[in-house]
Amino acid sequence: MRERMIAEYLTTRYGLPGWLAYGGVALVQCLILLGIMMFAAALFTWMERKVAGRIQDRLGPTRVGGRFGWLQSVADGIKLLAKEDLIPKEADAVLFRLAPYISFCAAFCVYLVLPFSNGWVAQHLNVGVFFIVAVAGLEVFGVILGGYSSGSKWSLYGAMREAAQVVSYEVPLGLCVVIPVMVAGTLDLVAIGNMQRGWGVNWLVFHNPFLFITFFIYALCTVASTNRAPFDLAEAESELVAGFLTEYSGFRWSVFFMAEYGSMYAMSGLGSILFLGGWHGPIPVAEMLGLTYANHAVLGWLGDLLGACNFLFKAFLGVASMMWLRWTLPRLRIDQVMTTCLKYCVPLAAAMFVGTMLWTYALPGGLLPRSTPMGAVAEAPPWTAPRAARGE
Amino acid sequence: MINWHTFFFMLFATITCAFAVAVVVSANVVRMAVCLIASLAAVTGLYFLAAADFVAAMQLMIYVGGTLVLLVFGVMLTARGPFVSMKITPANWLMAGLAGGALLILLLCAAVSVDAWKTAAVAESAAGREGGHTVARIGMALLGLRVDALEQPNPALRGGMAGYLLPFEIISVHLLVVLVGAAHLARARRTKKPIEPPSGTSRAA
Amino acid sequence: MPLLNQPVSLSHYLVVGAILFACGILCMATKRNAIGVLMGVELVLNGAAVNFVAFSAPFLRGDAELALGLDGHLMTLFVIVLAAAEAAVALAIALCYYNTHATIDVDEGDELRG
Amino acid sequence: MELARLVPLLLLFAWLLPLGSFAAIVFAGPRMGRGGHKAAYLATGAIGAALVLSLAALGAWLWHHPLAADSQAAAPLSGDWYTLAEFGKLRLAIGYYIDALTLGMFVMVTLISTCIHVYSIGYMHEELGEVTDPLVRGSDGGPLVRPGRFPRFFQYLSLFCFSMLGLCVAGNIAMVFVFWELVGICSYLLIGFYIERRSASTAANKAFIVNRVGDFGMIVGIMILLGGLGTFAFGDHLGAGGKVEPGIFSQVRPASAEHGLVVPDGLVRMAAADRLAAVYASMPSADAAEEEIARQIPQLRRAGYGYWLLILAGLGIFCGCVGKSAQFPLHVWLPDAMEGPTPVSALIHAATMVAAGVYLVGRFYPVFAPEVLLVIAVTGCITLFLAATIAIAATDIKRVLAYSTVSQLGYMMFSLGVGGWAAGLFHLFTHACFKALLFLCSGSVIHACHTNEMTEMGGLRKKMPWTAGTMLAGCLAISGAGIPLLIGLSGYHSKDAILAQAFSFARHAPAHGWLFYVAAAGAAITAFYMFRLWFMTFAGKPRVEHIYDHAHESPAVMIVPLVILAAFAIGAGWTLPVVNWGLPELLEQARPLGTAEGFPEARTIAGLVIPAEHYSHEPALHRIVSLAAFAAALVGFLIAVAFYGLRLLSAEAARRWFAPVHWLLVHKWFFDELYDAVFVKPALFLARQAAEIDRGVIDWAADGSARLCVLIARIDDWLDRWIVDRFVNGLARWTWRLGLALRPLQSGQLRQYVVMIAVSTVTIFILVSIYRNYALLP
Repeated sequence: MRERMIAEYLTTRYGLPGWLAYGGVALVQCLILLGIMMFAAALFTWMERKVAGRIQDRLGPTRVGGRFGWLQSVADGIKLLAKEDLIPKEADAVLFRLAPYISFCAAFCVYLVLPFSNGWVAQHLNVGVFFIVAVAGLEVFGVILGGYSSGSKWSLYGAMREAAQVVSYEVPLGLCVVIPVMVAGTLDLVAIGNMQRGWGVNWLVFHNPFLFITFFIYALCTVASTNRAPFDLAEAESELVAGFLTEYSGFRWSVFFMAEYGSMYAMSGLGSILFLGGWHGPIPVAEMLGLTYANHAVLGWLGDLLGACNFLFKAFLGVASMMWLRWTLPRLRIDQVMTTCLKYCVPLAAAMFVGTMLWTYALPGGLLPRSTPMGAVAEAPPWTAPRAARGE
Repeated sequence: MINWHTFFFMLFATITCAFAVAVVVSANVVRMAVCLIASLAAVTGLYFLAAADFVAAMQLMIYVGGTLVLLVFGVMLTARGPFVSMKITPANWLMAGLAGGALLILLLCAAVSVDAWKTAAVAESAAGREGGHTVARIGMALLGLRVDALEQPNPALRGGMAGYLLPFEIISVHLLVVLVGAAHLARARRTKKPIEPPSGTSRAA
Repeated sequence: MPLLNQPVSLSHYLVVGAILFACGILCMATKRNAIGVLMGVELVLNGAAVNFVAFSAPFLRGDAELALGLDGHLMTLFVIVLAAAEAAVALAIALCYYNTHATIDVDEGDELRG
Repeated sequence: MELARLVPLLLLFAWLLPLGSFAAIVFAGPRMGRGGHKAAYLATGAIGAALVLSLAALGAWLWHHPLAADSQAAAPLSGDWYTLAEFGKLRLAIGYYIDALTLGMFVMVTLISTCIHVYSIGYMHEELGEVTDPLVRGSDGGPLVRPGRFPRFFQYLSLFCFSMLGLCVAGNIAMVFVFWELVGICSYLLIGFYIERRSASTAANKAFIVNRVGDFGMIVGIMILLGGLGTFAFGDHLGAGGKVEPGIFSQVRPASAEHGLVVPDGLVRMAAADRLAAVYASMPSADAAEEEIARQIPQLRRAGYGYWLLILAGLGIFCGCVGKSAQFPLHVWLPDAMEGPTPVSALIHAATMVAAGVYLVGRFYPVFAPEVLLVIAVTGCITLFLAATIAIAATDIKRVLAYSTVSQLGYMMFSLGVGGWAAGLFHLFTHACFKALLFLCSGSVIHACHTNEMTEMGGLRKKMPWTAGTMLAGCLAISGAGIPLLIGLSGYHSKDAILAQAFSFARHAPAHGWLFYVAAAGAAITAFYMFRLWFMTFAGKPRVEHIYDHAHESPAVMIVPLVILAAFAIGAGWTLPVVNWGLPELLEQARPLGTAEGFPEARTIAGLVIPAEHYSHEPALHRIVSLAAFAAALVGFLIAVAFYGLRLLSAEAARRWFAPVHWLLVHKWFFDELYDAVFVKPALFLARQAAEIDRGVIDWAADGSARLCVLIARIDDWLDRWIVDRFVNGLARWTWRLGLALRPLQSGQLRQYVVMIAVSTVTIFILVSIYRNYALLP
């Protein structure tokens, strides 16, 4: 919404043609998001290596760029760009080239509707939750096509595992997403985030015991649907060489990886909005300090900035725990993966759904007393108000 | 002044139609699948433009995310090697083309036959730009309550606005039956002698 | 570009729907691969769904009071959901067919011809 | 949560838990561990949880309505959980009507049932494996060997508890009736648990059929109430449009009449239907007629219209209670019900089945007219005396207890009848405790001796000290032992209250004073036969050596419930000194509106005044009655000691002296023989005649019509063969040829079909557009 205000300002004040103003603003926004994603991917690659190293009692990268090897990712990136661009003879060249970009686009599209703070969202969509789940599910196409078009049986096995696994895990994932949505009564991510304002007890994860359990099912399904260990059957290097990635190298390979980290971060972000209060911390610091739009627009903006830091930190914690999981647990077998999904996650999520339903029916309001935020109640920024209220 | 609604409509419509045609002409079934995905994903954009936000999200989630993954899965399970194409004779092409063309002409004639359909009521409506907020109303309609009946000025039409609880239930049960049936149909029959898989085919799953 | 300056009307959507529908029919009529036929079916269903959505939008047409409204959306939803069901069953049938015929060519499955 | 939501919710769960256990055992019982032994844990857990929930509900209730000495009746909670159906004014609902009585019943039923469940785990353990039933002949001539039915037993127990709790919580008569019948079914199933024994299945049938007789009266009562009052519900509830629709109680005792007994308008209208019809015929419009009728109704009521209907309704309801609570003359089923396993007897006698009748009389108390109460009192009085006398002569340990139950139920009914509402229900609670105890003790004895006959026992005190001790506590409690005017066991308090009220009644209505003396005599007899039982079983020398040698104390799982119940049998009647909390106070709080001041003189029976209960609390009166009751019990006890304890007198000699009386008592006053001659034999005779008619006349007609049918069928056969078949065959041939001609069209080519469909669609469109003269092109 804010971008439209900026674009209108540009057209009226400077007389820019509409397509240029809108297009320019959209481009800038895309670039910001892309930057976040790229940076996150680079950061996480480095972090993953450090985490893996520490967990395995090693040091991890140490040399490139100073003490902690913090330039390792950049070095890796340069190396990957410089690699030869291989396409196997047996491969279906067009699809082989296309596949990484499909994955990347799907992972990136999620950020379009993911709010980073109160109203800080590229496209405020009122079916945001569904959109994210739907688009995140598209990422699997890239993997499947990549595996299929490689013309290698390892790749094909990997792709088929991926297809089976992701399609199965979308069912419990969808159920887990629907449960907080049911409590919130809206699919609008900004609204869901804002309703958890106040102290930490207002977070949906503490709303009732069923939602508490649901959060952990959601976390499990997230790990599985982003193909991370212990659910990384699609790449399973000990069995399938490198799964669907076997024939990929160089830049295309890195695009796949950026997509993976991007979607990890996005799913963690979605989880933090749906369960962990989004951009609201456990203590309403912004309200305590008076950083609200009711006081001043700049103060409100600062409060939102604080919220964005909060959100980024929570999503970061989610990714970190995924890494922790990856380097701690051994890989499952494919039948165990399917069993976990169909025999445990789906029934459990369904039971939690029924439980939450009954809970909200019997005890409207949460388990813990709802705390009221300190001081003045933070007003939503003006551009999140309904259009009619703004007098348009 | 460019009408942005029209611009995006044209964009999505072009993608949709182009990839639909590509589905028809491509011989490789995997490419067909990719084209189909692109086409249907573009249809999602058309839905958003027509103020059907929930339908669009569902199309993206169920169709593109679910159904087509299933199709691709099926392709991989049944393909004899990656590049098998099954050609048909030009005569068959001619027959099919004639029939399809006749149908297309008929539909196009029907599409432009009503004057009221050719004039848009509102150049760029609020609903069209924001993607109307239909989620809650659709949810209530599926529970049998038509809140949008309050907005219908014509009492004759209001009478016909029934809830959708029964169809919803029927479809739910239908889906369950379908899932059970599909699982049963696709179950590997271990008792019979397995057919020798052709080389280059994987039947792992 | 005069085409881009005028607002979109219902007929535009119907034309897209018609093209999708015709492509679907053509696909069904020209593919020998069972999965290909299935894709044709999906195209046909989507053509119909586009029409439903278009008919339900009141701002696309001169006679806005005749718009389908939510009914069109719900029909589209049902089409989508049933298409998913149809795909699952059809795929199961295709796999079954493949298991018994060792091919996916629908022309081979004419045991029940007259 | 506020009380009005919390308590119904707690009771709902307490009520449904046994149902859940029942359902689980039905579907998965035999698979619950070896022989299904885990079913017992499930059922016990369910009823135990129900006990906890009931206690929580009672606690919440008492928190909001503390028992003060002058506590006014707390408003009962009434409402519906779920409305099953509405037919105009008639509502069928799963509703509740909760007051202190309901809560007390819940706690009592779940407490007793929990003890019995735990006890049954030990008592029924034989059913875990294969059971050899020496009383039944198998197909090979030896004793029957059958698979154990352990889960089934607990399944029935759960259903029984569910039914009884449903009956207690029910908010309308329809629901009461449903659970009433469910209780009957459960008793049928449990009495006939050893279905192979002919005596057991007969006893089950007997219990069920005798209950049907009572239920017939109950249906009549319900129909009168429904027809007259137009509602099933006890309490008021919000109807359509937020209007308060009065329930049965507030119609019979409207607040406008200060909760006095008033014949409701509906019953007056019913009784005076012909006069009102005349009014309708004479008035020009329906509204005017209604106005006129409304004006006339008070006159008609004064003239006595509808009063008989009210009495009849009360009698009908009471009739059901007579059947269920085994009152004279329908008491015959209860002693036979001893054929069930002993825990079942305890459950039926203490907590569930027979308590239901007394509870219902207590619940419907506001609806009863004084005449009905007199009938109740007389019935109760006869029952208590009759049963007590029979118990003297019985030798089967369980039968003695059974007749003592009948007698005690008679006391309760008697008490309710003479106006002692709180006293009667108080006795219901205390009796539940000590009767459950007594039955479980007897079960323990039977478990040890494998016989029911007291003449084969004796001296068991040394072998079974716990059982003997707890049973002694039970005997003392039922006899009303205590220190007069000070304190006593639970039975002392409740029986005292009953006799005090009876005495007060005798003073107010001297014409019916004999009732008090019979009741007092009954108290003496009670003490006598109870101690006769105890002495014959536990004291003296063993009568049959091998039984004595094999006797042993029961396992802990059976003893613990005994001890718990013994504690309640001793202390259930006490009122806590400082806070003044006790069962009488709880019941006083639950007293139905308008009954505290007694009933005015009856309309049809002169001199019948039901006095208010508080008259019986006057110290002067109470002192006399207390001493009299204690004296009566002491006399009975001393006689028992003389005959069976110290053997100063010979029972054998006494039997010879009173041979005719003994003969009468041993044959139970010949009720079974009487019913056999009056009802069973004629019914069998009629059945035989009907069978003859069936065979001779109806079968003959049926055979004849069958022969006629065969003849017609032959003709049909010819027609079918030579006319219809030829036509059909011709048609089939043509169809075949057509099919052959069209066969090539089905090529099996999918694509061809698609093309055909497309072409056909286009063709049809074009044809239609030509036909409708409708241009497709714009």
